[in-house]
Amino acid sequence: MTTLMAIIVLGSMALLFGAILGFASVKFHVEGDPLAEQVDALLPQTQCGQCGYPGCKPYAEAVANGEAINKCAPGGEDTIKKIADLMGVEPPPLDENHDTDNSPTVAFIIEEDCIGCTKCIQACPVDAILGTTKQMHTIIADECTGCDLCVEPCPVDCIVMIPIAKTPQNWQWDLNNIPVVQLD
Amino acid sequence: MAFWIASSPHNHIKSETSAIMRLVIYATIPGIFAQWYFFGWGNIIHISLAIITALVAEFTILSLRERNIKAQLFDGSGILTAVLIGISIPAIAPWWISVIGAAFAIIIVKQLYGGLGHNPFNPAMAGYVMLLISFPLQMTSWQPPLELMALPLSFVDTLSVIIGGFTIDGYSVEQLRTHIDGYTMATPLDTVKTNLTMGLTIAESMENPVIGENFGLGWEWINAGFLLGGLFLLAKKAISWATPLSFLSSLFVCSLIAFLFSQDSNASTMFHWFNGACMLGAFFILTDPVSGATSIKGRIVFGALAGFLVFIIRKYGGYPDAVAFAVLICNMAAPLIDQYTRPRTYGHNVSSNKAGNE
Amino acid sequence: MGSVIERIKRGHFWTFHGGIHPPEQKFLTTDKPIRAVSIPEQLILPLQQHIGISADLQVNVGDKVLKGQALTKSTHPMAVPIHAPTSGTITAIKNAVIAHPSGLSELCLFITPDGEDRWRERKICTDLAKLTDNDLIDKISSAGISGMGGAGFPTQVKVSTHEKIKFLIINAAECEPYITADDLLIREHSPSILDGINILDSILSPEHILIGIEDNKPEAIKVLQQTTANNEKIQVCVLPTKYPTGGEKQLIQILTGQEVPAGVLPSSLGIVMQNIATCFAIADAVINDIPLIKRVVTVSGQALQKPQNVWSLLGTPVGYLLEQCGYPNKDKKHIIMGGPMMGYSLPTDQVPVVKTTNCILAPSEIEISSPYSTGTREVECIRCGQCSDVCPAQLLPQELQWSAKAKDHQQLNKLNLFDCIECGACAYVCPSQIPLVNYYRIAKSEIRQQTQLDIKAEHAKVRFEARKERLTRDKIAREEKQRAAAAARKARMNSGTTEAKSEMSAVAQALARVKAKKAQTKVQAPINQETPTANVAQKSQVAAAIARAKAKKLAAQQNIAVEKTILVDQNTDTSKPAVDKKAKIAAAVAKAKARKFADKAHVKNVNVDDKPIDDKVEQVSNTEKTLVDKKAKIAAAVAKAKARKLAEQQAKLAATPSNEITNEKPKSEST
Amino acid sequence: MTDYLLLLVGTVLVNNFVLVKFLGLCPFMGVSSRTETAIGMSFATTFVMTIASLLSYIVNTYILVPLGLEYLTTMMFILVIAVVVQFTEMVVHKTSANLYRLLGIFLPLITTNCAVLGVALLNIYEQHNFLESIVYGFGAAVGFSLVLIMFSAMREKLANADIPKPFKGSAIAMITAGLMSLAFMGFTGLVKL
Repeated sequence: MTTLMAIIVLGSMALLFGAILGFASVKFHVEGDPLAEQVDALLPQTQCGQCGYPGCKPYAEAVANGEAINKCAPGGEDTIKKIADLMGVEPPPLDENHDTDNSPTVAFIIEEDCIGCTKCIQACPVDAILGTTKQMHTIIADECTGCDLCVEPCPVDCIVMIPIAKTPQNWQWDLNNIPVVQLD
Repeated sequence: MAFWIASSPHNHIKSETSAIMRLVIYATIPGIFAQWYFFGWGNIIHISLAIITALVAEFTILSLRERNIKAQLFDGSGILTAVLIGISIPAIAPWWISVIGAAFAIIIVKQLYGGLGHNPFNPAMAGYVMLLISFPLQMTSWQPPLELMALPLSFVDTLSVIIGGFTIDGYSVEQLRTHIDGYTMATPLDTVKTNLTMGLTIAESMENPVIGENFGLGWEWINAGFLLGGLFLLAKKAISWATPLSFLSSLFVCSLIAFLFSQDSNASTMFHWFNGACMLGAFFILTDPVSGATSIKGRIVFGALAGFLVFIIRKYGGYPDAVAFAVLICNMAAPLIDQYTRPRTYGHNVSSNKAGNE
Repeated sequence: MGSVIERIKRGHFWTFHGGIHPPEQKFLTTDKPIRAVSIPEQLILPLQQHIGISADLQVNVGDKVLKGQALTKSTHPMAVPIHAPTSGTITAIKNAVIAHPSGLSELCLFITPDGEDRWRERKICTDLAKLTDNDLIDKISSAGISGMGGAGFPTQVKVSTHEKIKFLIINAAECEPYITADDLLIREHSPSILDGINILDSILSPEHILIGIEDNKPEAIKVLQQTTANNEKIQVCVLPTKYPTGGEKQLIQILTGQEVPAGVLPSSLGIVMQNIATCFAIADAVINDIPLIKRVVTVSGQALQKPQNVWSLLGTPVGYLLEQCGYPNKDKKHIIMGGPMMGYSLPTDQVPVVKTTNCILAPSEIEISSPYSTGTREVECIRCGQCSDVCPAQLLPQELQWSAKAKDHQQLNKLNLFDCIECGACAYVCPSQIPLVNYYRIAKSEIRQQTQLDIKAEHAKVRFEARKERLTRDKIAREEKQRAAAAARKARMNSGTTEAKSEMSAVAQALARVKAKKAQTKVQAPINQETPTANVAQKSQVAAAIARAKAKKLAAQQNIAVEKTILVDQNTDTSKPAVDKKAKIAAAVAKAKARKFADKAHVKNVNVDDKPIDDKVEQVSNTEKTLVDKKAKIAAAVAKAKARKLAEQQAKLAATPSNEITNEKPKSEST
Repeated sequence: MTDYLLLLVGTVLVNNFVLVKFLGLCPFMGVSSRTETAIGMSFATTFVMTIASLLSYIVNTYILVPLGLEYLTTMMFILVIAVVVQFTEMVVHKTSANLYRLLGIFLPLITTNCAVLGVALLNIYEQHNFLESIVYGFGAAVGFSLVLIMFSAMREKLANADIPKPFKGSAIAMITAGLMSLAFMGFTGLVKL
């Protein structure tokens, strides 16, 4: 009898609570997955695809669904740390398949060699290459994300990645590395 | 030909952290002198023991961490911690009390957090609290002031008690603590607390010989000594005025309210000021910048909270004195206080035409 | 507002939070008059000497310029022109170390003076009343005047504000230790300064003019008071000496009690501030038509035998001035441009004096032992709070330092890092001797860069999305078109007209042809490698192209003159464009191949591959060969021109891979 | 009234759930790396604890005891707590997506926060009446929140400290919690009930 009683009591309570929760889940329903958006905001948007996804957004979605957070090579350690903070996990080291050197670069077409094949234009994820068939191409340096996706398709290897030059405007107060000019 | 590259500003006031620490150590001298005068050699022996332990402990950790030993070992902060521990423990406590206390303070509370500047808790007080909780008997074995002692206590006797537990003549700590009249002595704070639970009024407690003429035989002078040292530090601008001021006024206000409320069950404000570790706490411990609050406003809150806690624990708590606990709790609260007491930056939230149109 | 003036008249001022009293050391130079130094052998003029952008170059190497002649010009308000400080020849326009803490190089004009110091034509203005405000602003603008106190904000931007101005504040505080340039300027040229102030007065028409000066310059104060005695509008405000009184925001707070809200210019409060040396420059420019070509520079420090204020032409190398003031030739030099609190040390003494240079400091080691150069004296912060006590911006330097070390940008922004004016008061008092300001500067530049990157990332994202959208749109459009075409075809087929039938048959025929072709190729496959005529033609074309490329390289090596190719050009007029392009492609392909091969060092393979082609080239008729030669020459010329362009571009982009390319040319030759 | 006040102070300080009773250590360690998060967690936990102690009292007094089913208390309480937590989670998710993200896994884990179940069970054990149960639950939650927020502010500072490598992260957090516990010993005997 008591066993039956216990079952009835537990059962009815469970039913009651279930009903409350069911009601609440309808009432407080939330749309969308803000996490992917937030991850996407942290990614460098080079759209380089080194993570194995076609662009930053897909990778962000994958991260939101549990993909490893250490696959963004252009973002490097900083980005990993930020995503780790966002996700509330310990930041892992950068995926070992990637170079750790993520100093910013910009693509440059050696125009002398360009044969106007447009292959790089198709590869560029941000439309930063100007040119048309049989005309030499050039890169809009300001738009280039340095993803180096255009380097591979070039049949004549006329695209090189060059590091962004240091100027007084972007100098980072690196006092210890000032070249002391010796004149005498 | 070589050119020096340096960051501005190129000139410097040429002050040093270690100089400040040295100054603070010097400022403890009047208080220590009073302690020696009233309670004998015990504390000085403990201070030396603690200093040696602290230096050894610090040296070990620094060499393990491959740090700049010379600079960090003698920056004065470790020695100051040891001095404060030596001052605060009972004079005839066994030698291992100060050794354990100093080692705990330096290794766990200071160096595990990364050394000077990183420790969230005041090492000396954390060490003291640890000792108090772990070794309550030894840590409450306060001896009476020398003039009330039934037995004489020379330097050799003190040394012998600290190391072996007995004087040269074979008296134990318990016997040393016994009054001429035959009962065991306690500190004035302790006495008042115990008497209150026994139903005696404050006025009756004040008759007790340990209280002496004013607020506590010897203790009042020790506190006066630390007050003197503290004022010296204030004059030298080695410590900020905000913390001691707000601590002492907070304690004053709390005890005054209670005293006015019921004179029989509450000790006077000056009794609170000049007993226990009050002045030591106000000028030497709460002013520790590392574990305290930063801004002036923050320091005022910090000191006031400490004063309130000292009063509450002294009055209602299970422990006779509360400075160490209050300090630790305030240390815990300091980062939070800092977060909420940031000064208004120039040009932010300017009340428009604040001065122009008055 | 009356109350502010009343207060000031009573000699009561507000105060700012914090501040320090470093040793002033002004006695070194304060008792000597400003000395005129001779013209140096060479002047180095950076194109940009102020905050903003540099103006466009107007001269070329080899040009003779006259004193005061404008060397750059621009209509942009943030671009300030520079002028020739003396007459002479422009010997070079190249990158040189500029007056910047980074010690990096930027474009500079090198002028070798001819010693005649000949002026361009000048129009000396005798009657100021004739000039309108716009004329005045134009004159200020074309004289290249930017703030001479340190920051170098273009003056014409400041004076052409549309706000209603209540206070014009003339900054003569000169709160940095050692510097006495303004002090001496006031003492020697106060009438001119007054003229400058009057000009500003007529442009801005402020209600009051306040001259803020620290009380450690009694003689200058006396002179100022005498000069301005007749002018009711001008108040000389003698302020207690405290660093950094001369900071714009601090001086405003002291004089008016108002705080400039963060991220807002003082003009929004109705306040404009000008440095007193700028006033002098304005007077000189407007009245005497002398552009900003010289300034007073305090050359001080105990390492010098004769520290003194000097009239220095802009562009004078620092080393020259130091020499004039008796700088001993030491092994280790420590030269600071600016004062000891905010100046920066120079990596070479060839840095020129620019518009913002108010001081050159050569301290002895006892004076300034430069503890931060080695960094060994820095110990951990003990949070003593002395830094926040002295911070004029009421920041929390030690918390900023923690966050800067941890690179917590969010927290740094929350703590208002960007309100730091880098005055150095915190680092000056820090008992742990932490170079706080340097931490802030690094953090600031990192945050700025991060913001740039974020903007760029956002931009890239937009472009990426746009591209994706375009691609899908194209795809859909293509599909749509195909579908429409298919539908149309189908409809026509179904309609049963002859036209449709013929089309159908055409489709059928096409299909049949394709089938046939397939069959054919299958059959031909084995013999394909022999000599299918079409293929041969194609191959020989490619081969010809490659040969052309080779010839071109040869030509390039032999350095055939361009004129020749032009001759050839005329001969082969009609075929030129096609040939040109072909040759280009060929050259590129060849080069790429060569590079690849060189990289892989598969020399043998190359030979095997190249030989048959070469053989085939032989078969090409002689006439064509000569033509090919000519074509190759053209190609070479074009290539050369491009290389030049490339070099130029790469010079701009700094690090060049061009070495790599040129190095590989001979390699490809050897194959 | 005084009794309730003393009970409240006693639960917050003297018998602090985290530092004296060592309950609820999981979220204490887990959600204390940022003050912002800690404050959010505190509110959520306070809400859950108060409601859970209220509900569990009702369930116990009016359902289990009359039916003689006291042996079901633990099971029943877990049910109650789970529902309250789930409910809270939905509300937080709806009202503050940011807080929801910050709290992450720790929000549903309030269910397994032993402090919550502890409050419910201790209420019965100490035979608190209805009001006392609520005060006790609330007090426990306030105590939890107090130390959690202080701890998080400390940890934010510790994050930048030069801590020896082996002690980085949780290790030093544990030591800090231990020292905090030492400090809270000072309140011993403050309230004599």
